Amino acid sequence: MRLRHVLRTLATVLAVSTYMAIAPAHAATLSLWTFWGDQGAKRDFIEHAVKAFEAAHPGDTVQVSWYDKNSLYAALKTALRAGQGPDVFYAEVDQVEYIDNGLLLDLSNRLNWGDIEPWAKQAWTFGKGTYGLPLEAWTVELYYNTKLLHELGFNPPANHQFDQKTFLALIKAAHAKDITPIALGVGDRPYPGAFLTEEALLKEVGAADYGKLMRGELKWSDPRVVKALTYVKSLIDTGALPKSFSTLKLGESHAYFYSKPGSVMFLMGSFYPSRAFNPPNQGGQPPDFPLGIMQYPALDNAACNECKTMAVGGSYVVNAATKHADLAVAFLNTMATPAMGKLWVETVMGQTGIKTDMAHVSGPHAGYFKELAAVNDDAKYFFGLPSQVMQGKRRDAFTQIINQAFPAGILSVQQVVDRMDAVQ
Amino acid sequence: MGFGRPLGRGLLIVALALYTAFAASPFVWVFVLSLRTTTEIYADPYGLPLPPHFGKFADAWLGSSYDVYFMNSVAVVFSAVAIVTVVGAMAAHCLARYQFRGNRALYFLIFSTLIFPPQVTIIALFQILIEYQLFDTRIGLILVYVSLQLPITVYILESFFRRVPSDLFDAARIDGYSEVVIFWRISLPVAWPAISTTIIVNTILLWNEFLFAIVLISSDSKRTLPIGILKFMGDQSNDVGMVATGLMIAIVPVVAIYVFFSEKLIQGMTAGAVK
Amino acid sequence: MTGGSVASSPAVATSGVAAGPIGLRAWLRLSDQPFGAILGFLLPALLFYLAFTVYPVLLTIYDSIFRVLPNRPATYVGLANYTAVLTTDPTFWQAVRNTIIWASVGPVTEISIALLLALALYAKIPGMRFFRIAWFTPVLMSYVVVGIIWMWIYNYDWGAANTLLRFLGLGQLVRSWLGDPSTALPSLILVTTWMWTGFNMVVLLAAFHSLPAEVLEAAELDHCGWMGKLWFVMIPMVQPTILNLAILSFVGKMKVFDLVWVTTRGGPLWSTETVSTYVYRRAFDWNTFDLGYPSAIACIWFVIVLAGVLVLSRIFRRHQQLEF
Amino acid sequence: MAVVELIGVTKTYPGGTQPAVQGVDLRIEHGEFMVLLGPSGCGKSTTLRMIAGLESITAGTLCIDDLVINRVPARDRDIAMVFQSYALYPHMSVRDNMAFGLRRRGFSRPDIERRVASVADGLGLGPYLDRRPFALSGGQRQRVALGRAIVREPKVFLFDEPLSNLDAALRTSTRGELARLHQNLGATMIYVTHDQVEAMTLGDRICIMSSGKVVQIGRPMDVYSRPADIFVAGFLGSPPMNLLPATIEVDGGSHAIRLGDQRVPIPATMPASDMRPGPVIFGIRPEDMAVVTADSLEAQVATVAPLGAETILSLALPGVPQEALLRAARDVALRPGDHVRVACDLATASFFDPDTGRALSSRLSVGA
Repeated sequence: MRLRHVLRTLATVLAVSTYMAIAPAHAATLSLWTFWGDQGAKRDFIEHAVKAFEAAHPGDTVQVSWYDKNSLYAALKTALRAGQGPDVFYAEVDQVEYIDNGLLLDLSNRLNWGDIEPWAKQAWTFGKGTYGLPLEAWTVELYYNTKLLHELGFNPPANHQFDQKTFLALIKAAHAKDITPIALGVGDRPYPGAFLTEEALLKEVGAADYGKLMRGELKWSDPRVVKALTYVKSLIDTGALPKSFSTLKLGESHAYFYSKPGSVMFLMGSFYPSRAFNPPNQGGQPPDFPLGIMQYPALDNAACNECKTMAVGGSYVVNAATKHADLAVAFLNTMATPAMGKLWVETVMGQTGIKTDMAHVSGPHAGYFKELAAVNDDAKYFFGLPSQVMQGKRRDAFTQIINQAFPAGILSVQQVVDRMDAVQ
Repeated sequence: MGFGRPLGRGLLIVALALYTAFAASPFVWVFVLSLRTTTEIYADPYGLPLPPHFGKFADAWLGSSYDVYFMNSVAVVFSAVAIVTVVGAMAAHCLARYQFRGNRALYFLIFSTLIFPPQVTIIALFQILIEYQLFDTRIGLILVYVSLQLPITVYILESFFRRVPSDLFDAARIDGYSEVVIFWRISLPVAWPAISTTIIVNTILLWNEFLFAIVLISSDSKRTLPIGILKFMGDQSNDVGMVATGLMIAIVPVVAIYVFFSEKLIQGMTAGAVK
Repeated sequence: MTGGSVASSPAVATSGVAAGPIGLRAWLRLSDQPFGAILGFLLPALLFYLAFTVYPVLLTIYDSIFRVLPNRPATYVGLANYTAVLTTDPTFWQAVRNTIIWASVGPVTEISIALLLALALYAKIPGMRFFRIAWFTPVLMSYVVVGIIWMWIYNYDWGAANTLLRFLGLGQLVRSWLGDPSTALPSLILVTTWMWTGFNMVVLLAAFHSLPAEVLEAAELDHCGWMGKLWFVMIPMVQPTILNLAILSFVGKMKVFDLVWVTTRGGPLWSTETVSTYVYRRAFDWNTFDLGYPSAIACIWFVIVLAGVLVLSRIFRRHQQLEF
Repeated sequence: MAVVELIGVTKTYPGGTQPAVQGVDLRIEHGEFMVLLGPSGCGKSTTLRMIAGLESITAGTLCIDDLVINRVPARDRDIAMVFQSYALYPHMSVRDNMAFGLRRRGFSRPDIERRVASVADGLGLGPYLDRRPFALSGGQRQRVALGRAIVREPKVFLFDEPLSNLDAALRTSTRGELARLHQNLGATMIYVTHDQVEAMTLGDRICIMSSGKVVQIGRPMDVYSRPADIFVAGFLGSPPMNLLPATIEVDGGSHAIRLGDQRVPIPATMPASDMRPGPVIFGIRPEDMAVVTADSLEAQVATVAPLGAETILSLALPGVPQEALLRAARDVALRPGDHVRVACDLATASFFDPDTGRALSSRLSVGA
């Protein structure tokens, strides 16, 4: 490419003439790019970890840049490609493209794995390498407003799980009273809309076949899949979800549930407290909000009604291009201790991939955490969200169809099956 | 004129008023929202700002690194506009003033870049800036902005320089000045009306630029205002009142420029389209 | 006399005027022109142009026949990216369809409304300056700001659009405007119309005002009524302006990115995906890092836009106009 | 101090087939006021711009004081030029306009001040020194342009139609000022115009150009009375010289001019012996014809155009395809259709070769 070289030379002349080299003079400043800036408890946790790290490594500092999630991903996608980016950053396990392209440091021999739950480690293991500190873990939960539920004349059974007929009746009753049954929105996230469908599919076909379905080894035209979809469709057609579902953002959907206009239930990850337990003037729930937790309804003749999704959420990884690999790993290890795990559970009010004694949680929201534990007492977990298991076009299709279009009521069961099988 | 009849005239005014409401009310609304708290807004989205919370502007400015984004925008936009003005004026002066083979071809080539879809260059620019270690630097963004606004600048200035009588340059040559000094001491001052127009237009367009800013800058500390607003939106999308305040802060400089230079700005933005 | 510059000996005085390589000078027909000055004036712009426009375009074409991933050399794939885009990528065609709809509907609505408004203003409505400023303002805002404002306007629960409909007793029309694939694209087109109509109107108004008064007076003498004057005199005379505006608007819509990215990110169900957002998504927001495939999309799109421009320049030539 | 000499100067524009200026030979003596006169497009402005250094010279030699300056850039030629459009710098005050050229030449600040002030006073521009050009009247702008040239005290002044943007009255008075200026400065001046009145009144010599070539160079009255060809004859004078097709007839020893159906005998006192018989173009200026009472050409009045100071008659001569113009007194009492008799002052008449248009050497004036 002669021309390319000529042009490149010309461009270099121009670029170099204006470029002033800014050498990385500071030898011991770790850069950290992370989400969670607007979630008080998690932010406090990270800042606590930073302080602990800085105390243990005098002279070294951590510079934290707080991003919102989409901006963070956009910034990382370009910065990492450019061979730049922060030393440590927030990632989730669905971002295998980082690993495929060698952008993450293999932590398998570096991190203090003894204090990490094996299933959480497994989530970050790809081939021979393990790449992330699975800090956050969460389950898909069905939160509800106990007061509203009572007013509608329903009470959850002892096992916290309605059967599918009662649940449909509940939806109908709420809808008849012009109360949105389930708050949910997909305005800025590619996964919450899919909760409604994926939990039904998981229960209906069981964890093993569910995994096959996600990996493209089981057809969506399977009768069990169609049966589950048909039930979900009946919920959707009854008006289970907000009219503004398609544009409702994650943060907005929280407020939709507990402040305005209010809904009976809220299908959300167990990271719910990270927003809801913020002070009310920062978008948190009212102090006296009657929060309850129940299980996603049991489907008739389903393979595994105790099955539910557990996912590794926000994790921290190390940039393969970092100049401070050891320091970066040391920072992760600062978080990978049972004490920090306990702090996480107590303050964030959610699960973690760090081994922690969950029985001794205390603090103002201890009651919430006890209820969460009780609901999940005999649960069987499927680890991973569909979007974490799927890749490429199938993931894009899943996001558009199962996360958006189907719950929005745009597609029939048959269309869903056809479209999903088309990309298998 | 045929609109003399009172009825027709009345209808016309009503129609115009309706359109004006359509055009202007979103801004009025956001302005009102920017002075109210989110709690007030949720209670009544269309209420009046009573009492107005002017303190929100300080909160938005200090609480969300808005000052950083704002100063980044100022630095990037002003540098880019300064460079593109000088470089563009030089090229326009040359294309308008000297006859040589390829003059028109070159002009048309630069001019035709106006219609290039940016996606044709964005990916490669990303790679190129990495190659030159200019990715995620304000200098890199400035250089890209200069090349982005070069065609429109050359276009507006060339048509102006073309109307400057060549006798003026000949007189300066006879007065003993070299071509460079003539450009500096005659062309630039004489073309000041057109140059100020391009400065205003380029400032507004770059102030609002989004695509290149989001691709070519990744560090939070180097981002410009449009990206900053978006971050605001992502982090605090519940806090409608605060987002509205953030929007107003972004709008104010543009509105200020508009208020001061409205005629010139309209001239500049409409340059070439009238004929 | 002050001239010390000319020596008294009968020598031939030479300096400056004709430096530069003779062959290039001759080719450029530069006999009278100072070569050095021309080069000096053009060089910075040319360097910018070559480095940040020509080189990127060529590099994009080059990339499009490779698979370009980080941390490894690009692998040559021939035309595979092109065949994939053209044959197995329905999203691309959806994006092309949306973009072309936008680029064809946008100019028509903007300019026809603008034409009506400009005519109204031409009839010397009181408060003209105020109207003009109010109508021009939207175009000054960034798409990010506009996008956020209109997301609120289209908000299902408390947005102005639904509130107005409920107020007017048209509750059955209330919907999630950006959430419904059938209304999302039209809703966004309305936003660009809102933004650009005022601009078009101001330009048209200027064009009307620059019409020679004699022509209108002549039309008056010919007993043309107001409507007659409008159809047979004014609109034909501003036709070049209308054409320029149409092209400007067309090209602007072919580039739309910010508005979509801020509001719908291309959803729901790809109903607002434009070529710009799709290229961006594939290049910078996709779960592969490949830059070859999006480069191929960009190249194909470049050809489509180029074809459109050639068609438009045909129209240009017919109208003896070479300005946009 | 400054002699400007053009030797075979030719200008061909790039891509042009026909030279814009072809082989101009012209020597302008020191202190001379030379007027380049011709219709638009004749190459006179191009010639001037070549002298100024604003256009390159394709072929030939341009000398000032015997130094070849073909390749000396304009800024080093020590020439001042007054443009038709004045070319005042719109962003500078009158003072700065005038001082601009001096600054480049390294004059001291007080020196510049002094020079500008003195020239401005001389031109009556003193009160306007701090104004911008747009705040001046046309005449004032013209003076600024003049002042800008004068203040430089150049070797050579060039004027490119400097008066054509002024109204008639101002033009006349400025013309007078220019003449005085030339007398006072005694500098070499080259003046381009298409206005023959300016050429006649201002020029020491006139150089008439047509189609890129010099047609005639000479003192104004010489050129007027002895045009070198029918172009000059038709260009100079208002109304211009009558150019009528005629035939020289020789009958025995006596010569006569046949004009249509009539003959004009050439008196024996006039030296016509070298005139050969055959077709010629007979040129006679309107003021050299007169309405008489007897014994001359018969004609019919076609139109009567009273101009105030005089009346121009347009006459149809029998058998002559075009009408002849006659400059008569203002009180002439004739109406269209009247038959008159006219006489020609043959001593002032010119004869041209009908094929080449060049003047025939023969003249009828006594003692020629």
